[in-house]
Amino acid sequence: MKNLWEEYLVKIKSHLKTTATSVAVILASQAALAAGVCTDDVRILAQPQAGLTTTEGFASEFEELAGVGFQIDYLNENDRRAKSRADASVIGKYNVYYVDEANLAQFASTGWIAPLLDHYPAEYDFEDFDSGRQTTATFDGKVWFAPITGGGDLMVYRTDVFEAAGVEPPKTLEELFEVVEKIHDPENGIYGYALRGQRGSGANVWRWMPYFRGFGGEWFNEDGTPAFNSEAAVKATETYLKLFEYSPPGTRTGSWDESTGAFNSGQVALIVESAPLGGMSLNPDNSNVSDKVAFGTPPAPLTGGGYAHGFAIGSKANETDAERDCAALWIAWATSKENELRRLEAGQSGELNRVSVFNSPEFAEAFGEELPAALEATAPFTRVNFWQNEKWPDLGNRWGIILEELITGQRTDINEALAELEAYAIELNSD
Amino acid sequence: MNRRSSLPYTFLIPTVALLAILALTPTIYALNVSFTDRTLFSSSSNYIGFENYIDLLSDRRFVNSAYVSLKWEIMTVTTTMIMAVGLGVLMFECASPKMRNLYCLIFLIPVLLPRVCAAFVWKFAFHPLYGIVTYPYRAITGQPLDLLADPTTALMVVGFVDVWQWGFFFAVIIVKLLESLPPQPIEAARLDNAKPWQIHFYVTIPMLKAPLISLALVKAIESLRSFDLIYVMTRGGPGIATETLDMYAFSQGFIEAGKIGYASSIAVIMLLTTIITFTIIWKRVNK
Amino acid sequence: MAEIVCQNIKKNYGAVEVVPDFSLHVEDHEFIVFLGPSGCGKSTMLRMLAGLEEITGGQLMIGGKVVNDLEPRDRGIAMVFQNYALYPHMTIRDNIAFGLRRIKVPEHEIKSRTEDVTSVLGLGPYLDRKPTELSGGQQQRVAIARAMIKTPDVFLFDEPLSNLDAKLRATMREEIARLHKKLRTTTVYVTHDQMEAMTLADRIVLMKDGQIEQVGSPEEIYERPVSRFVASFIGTPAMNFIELKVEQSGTEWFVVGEGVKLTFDSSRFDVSVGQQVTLGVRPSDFEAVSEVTDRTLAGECDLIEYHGDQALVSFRVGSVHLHALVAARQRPSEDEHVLFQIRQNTSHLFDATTGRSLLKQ
Amino acid sequence: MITRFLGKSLLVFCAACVLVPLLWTLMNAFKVNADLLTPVPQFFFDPTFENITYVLSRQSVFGALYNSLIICLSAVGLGLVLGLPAAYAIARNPNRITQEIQFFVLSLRFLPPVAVAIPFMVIWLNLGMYDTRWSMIITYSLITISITIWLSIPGFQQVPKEIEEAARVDGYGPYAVFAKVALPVAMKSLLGALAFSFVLVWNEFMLALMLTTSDAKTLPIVASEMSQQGLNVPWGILNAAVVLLSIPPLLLLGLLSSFLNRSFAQKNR
Repeated sequence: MKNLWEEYLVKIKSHLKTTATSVAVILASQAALAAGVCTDDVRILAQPQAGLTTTEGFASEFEELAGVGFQIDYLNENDRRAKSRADASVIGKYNVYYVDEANLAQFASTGWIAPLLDHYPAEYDFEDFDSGRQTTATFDGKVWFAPITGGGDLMVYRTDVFEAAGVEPPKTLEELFEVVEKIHDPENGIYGYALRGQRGSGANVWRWMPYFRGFGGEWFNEDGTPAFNSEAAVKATETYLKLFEYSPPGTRTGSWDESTGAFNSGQVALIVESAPLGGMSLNPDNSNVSDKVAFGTPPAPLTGGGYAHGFAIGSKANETDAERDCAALWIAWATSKENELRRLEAGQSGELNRVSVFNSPEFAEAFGEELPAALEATAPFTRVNFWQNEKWPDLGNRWGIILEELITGQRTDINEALAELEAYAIELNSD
Repeated sequence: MNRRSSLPYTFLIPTVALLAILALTPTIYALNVSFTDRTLFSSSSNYIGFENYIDLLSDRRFVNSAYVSLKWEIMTVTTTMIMAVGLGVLMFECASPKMRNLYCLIFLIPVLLPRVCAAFVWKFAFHPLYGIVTYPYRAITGQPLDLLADPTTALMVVGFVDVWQWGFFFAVIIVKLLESLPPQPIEAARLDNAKPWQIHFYVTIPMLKAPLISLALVKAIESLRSFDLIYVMTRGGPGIATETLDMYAFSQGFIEAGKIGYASSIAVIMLLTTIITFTIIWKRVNK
Repeated sequence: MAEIVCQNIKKNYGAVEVVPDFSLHVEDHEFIVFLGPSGCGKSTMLRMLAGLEEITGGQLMIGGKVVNDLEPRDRGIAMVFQNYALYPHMTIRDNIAFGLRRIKVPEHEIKSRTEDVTSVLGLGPYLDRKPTELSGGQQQRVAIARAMIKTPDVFLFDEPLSNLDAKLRATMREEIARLHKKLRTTTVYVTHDQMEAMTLADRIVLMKDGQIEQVGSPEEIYERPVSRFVASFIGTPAMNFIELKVEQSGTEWFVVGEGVKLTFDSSRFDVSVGQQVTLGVRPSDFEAVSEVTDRTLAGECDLIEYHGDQALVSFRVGSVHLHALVAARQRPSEDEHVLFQIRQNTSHLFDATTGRSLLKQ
Repeated sequence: MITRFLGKSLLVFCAACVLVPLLWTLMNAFKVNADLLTPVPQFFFDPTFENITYVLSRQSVFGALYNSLIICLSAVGLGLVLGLPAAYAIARNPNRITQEIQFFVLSLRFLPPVAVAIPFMVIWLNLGMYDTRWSMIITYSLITISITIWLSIPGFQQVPKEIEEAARVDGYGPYAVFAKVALPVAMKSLLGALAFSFVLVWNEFMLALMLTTSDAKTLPIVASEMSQQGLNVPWGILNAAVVLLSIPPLLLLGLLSSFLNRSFAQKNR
């Protein structure tokens, strides 16, 4: 008898157990349904950003929110551009792509990415992003990505060097030349200015474009014929090459890393670079000159190179609306105000994009009054300098190589160089 | 071996068949794609005949990269061989057998390093501002030294890293070859009062002619694999000063334009040139 | 135990004929030695017996069974190689047992048989060593043990002693002889060393250019060589040869040449007058005499090799150099005029053109 | 005497040329950027394990390490399974056909990597196998099989023929002779050949760069990506990655050195 009883009890217990688990499963899936509709881990192809590393540290938060994890694969800028194109067009492995101002046109017009706002959860408040970045994220009247980084150009200079030389921050290019000439002193390890020489539509061409546009240059006429082989381009190139005489070694084949690195290590007196440099130069972990920098707007007539990088929903990997909702949820979470505040705390000022963060007391505490004011002051100068077209990367990269040859002295004839680029543009447009 | 045995067939046929498939498929594929306008972004393409090849002829970057590749081959092969022979003889003459073994072990290290690593090590060592190699120059002149940004020296610096990897390795092989030579001719030359360098110049090196030629050939083949170093150190720059054929094909097929058809035509030209050249040389040398 | 029958065996490598036609009958228990200079095809022949070389033509029977197309393992043979061919990665024990393992002999039996064989060859202490830790003689013993343990019908030896030094060679030779006496296994033994052949063989097969020159007991081969080649190959110091011409005067038969006129017993030879012949005399068949007879050779001594109990006297007769072995005490001094007599009925005559022996059978 | 002293100094200098940059790199792996980016090289500094921990804690590094191991070991395994028998067959049957095969195998090394990479990229894309470990293993096996064959032939040729014949007389068939005698006897040379093929694919860069994005990404690719982590070139992290990536091939140093010794010692005979 006793044995029978025991058997019975065991049966009941196991029955209860299965019921309990199935209830739990149902509850959990409902929770997931409520939160998003994620069924698989979200895969993201991104470019390395310090702020993303911080975000990765809070992966469990997203897991709780969506019921799935995520995985970010990092590729450097050139490879990221190439491989995301290949993946978006043929494979479709990634739910989320990292796109930028330069390839947005291509990704949007080919349908490789889906419009973001159709899926973006309202509670994350897209309107909070800096308006410049919102504009950059817009193509063809639709918003395609949520920014992770971006901005315009900022002038950063060394107060100690300027005081010692008794000069004022330059307001125009003429003044810039005067100032640079005066403080350039390589014998004592101080270079007047720093530029980027490395090939690439986002490298040397990026820094050259403010001169080109500032002098009134245009890429193309209304009818699509190239217009850049102009006086403005010649003058911009001449100015750019002239300024390179004051730029520290390593920058002729270097890009952002080399020029900002030279500045932060205390070898450069003055630099006009993308806005994230501002915060970096104030951070003693990154900068040897954090206590002696000041900020200003780029000297006239330079335009600020408006740019923004961000996350967009991949079309191929997310065929259903539910999948797109999931990808959008990740994008919204990764670029949320909470995550931006975490980056701020970690000193990663380059990956901040929200107005509410810029205006927060934490921001003021970290960077004082001057930087936010300078950032605000640059906004009116910031423009889209490049040709907004899917063929821009190809054209920009070609000019990058030619420009690098000019900078390193492998060729000297600027007119001939521009003519070569023009021939290439005509060929490109004929395809 | 017993001729009736099936062993040679069962051991050779699957392997050779697999290798043939693995080698011929991409070759034929490359040939096929080189006649199309295939890009990385779509899987559809049209046959355009020899257009890619015709375009190549007027492409200044292609002509330049072919020239850079040729320079690279000649430069790395000759310097590697000169350094290897010199260092090999030096070890043979000046180091005791025990020390020689130690040196051999040390000199094997560079070639075992991943080329990506070697490239990074030296890229930082040649850094114009912080590099350890450029430090003496900076300390003396107070000027920075940016060799990788200078079109006249960039290729040499990259070539230096290549020679650093292979020259030491070949020196080890040459010491082993010298050790394997019969001692009588060297002793006879010594009895004739020949100086060490004379012994090596007139006796040992001529005796090693055949293996040295083979080594040079191996180096020439391995020099075709310059991509890793150039990719990490200069990416073909400054300008196009260090853009070799494989770097250019990579740029065309991948980074800049994704023109796989065009890149394939470069690859096909490289393939034909190297296979024909090396087959002729190899067969002639090994006759 | 088995007999071996070779019938018209041929071996070609492509167009090259190595063994044109080889026939031989080896009796059971017999110890046969293939002797000949290098390249005479003796090793090839042995390897065909072993099954390591394919037989191009003819028929090979071992133990009454045609084995032409059988694998070595199906022929009931065991082989000892010149360079020992021990498995370097195995211990001596495993080397010896390797063949038994394949046929799944129970481990305890392998053990007892290994011990038997190794105790015979005195290898007991080395069983757990690797071959490289043994001396050459010990290695060769292991190779023999490895062959013995299989209790084969036929033993094949391929120049087993030629990698050993002279002293060791003599010892091992003796050991092999004793082993054969004990086991009585049919044995084929290849060597280029006449001493080994003479001491070991029941019958010697003397080979030249892939063909059998002569088969016979050591005694027959030594005493009745069928050709000048055999005569020159066997015997140390080597036989003296003089080119002469046969002449007859009355009942006396002579061989005549430059400064030489010797009589011989014509009943022993098949010769005709005027025939060009080669006279063969072993150095030991010369005796020093003081008087000139019709069996003496006179010459100038120009070199004396002192061997201990004997001395080899080198002397010149006309333009020919000859050697005589004499008791050391009776040796002449150099540059002396010497006179040697050929012992009765010891000389050989060969046809000068064919080289065949003219001795009556 | 003076020339001898000069020669010895030159040798020491050469050894320094090899070792100093490497030790410098090792040192740099323990420096923060502020100690690294100094105009005067710093030999004394507070070591930090930040760089190493950062590298080791990266998911991508772990994934890549796993990929590298799986891909390289599988490719070397394929080289072993398919290459060694082929090398044996070539070594034991020297004739016109095997000579041609041997040359064909060698000529695979003439193929410019880019000429292999581009078509393979298209092929794997079309087959839906792009960026998978399988595609990498197959692609790399082209390298490992050919190198294994090429380097193992001498190893097998050095096995005395008589040993194999003894085994045949001992009753073993050709396959058993290969497995039980030829392989173990030639083992040391073969290990060297396999080690070489491992180092070759472990260090391979271009094919991996073009044929992988993330799932099958190998360690050299991740190391090269480290150069653009964040905004500054993280030289400390980069140096740490270089150190990490170089360890496995250097572990094989002894094996490869004895392989060289063996191959050249035999030529002397």
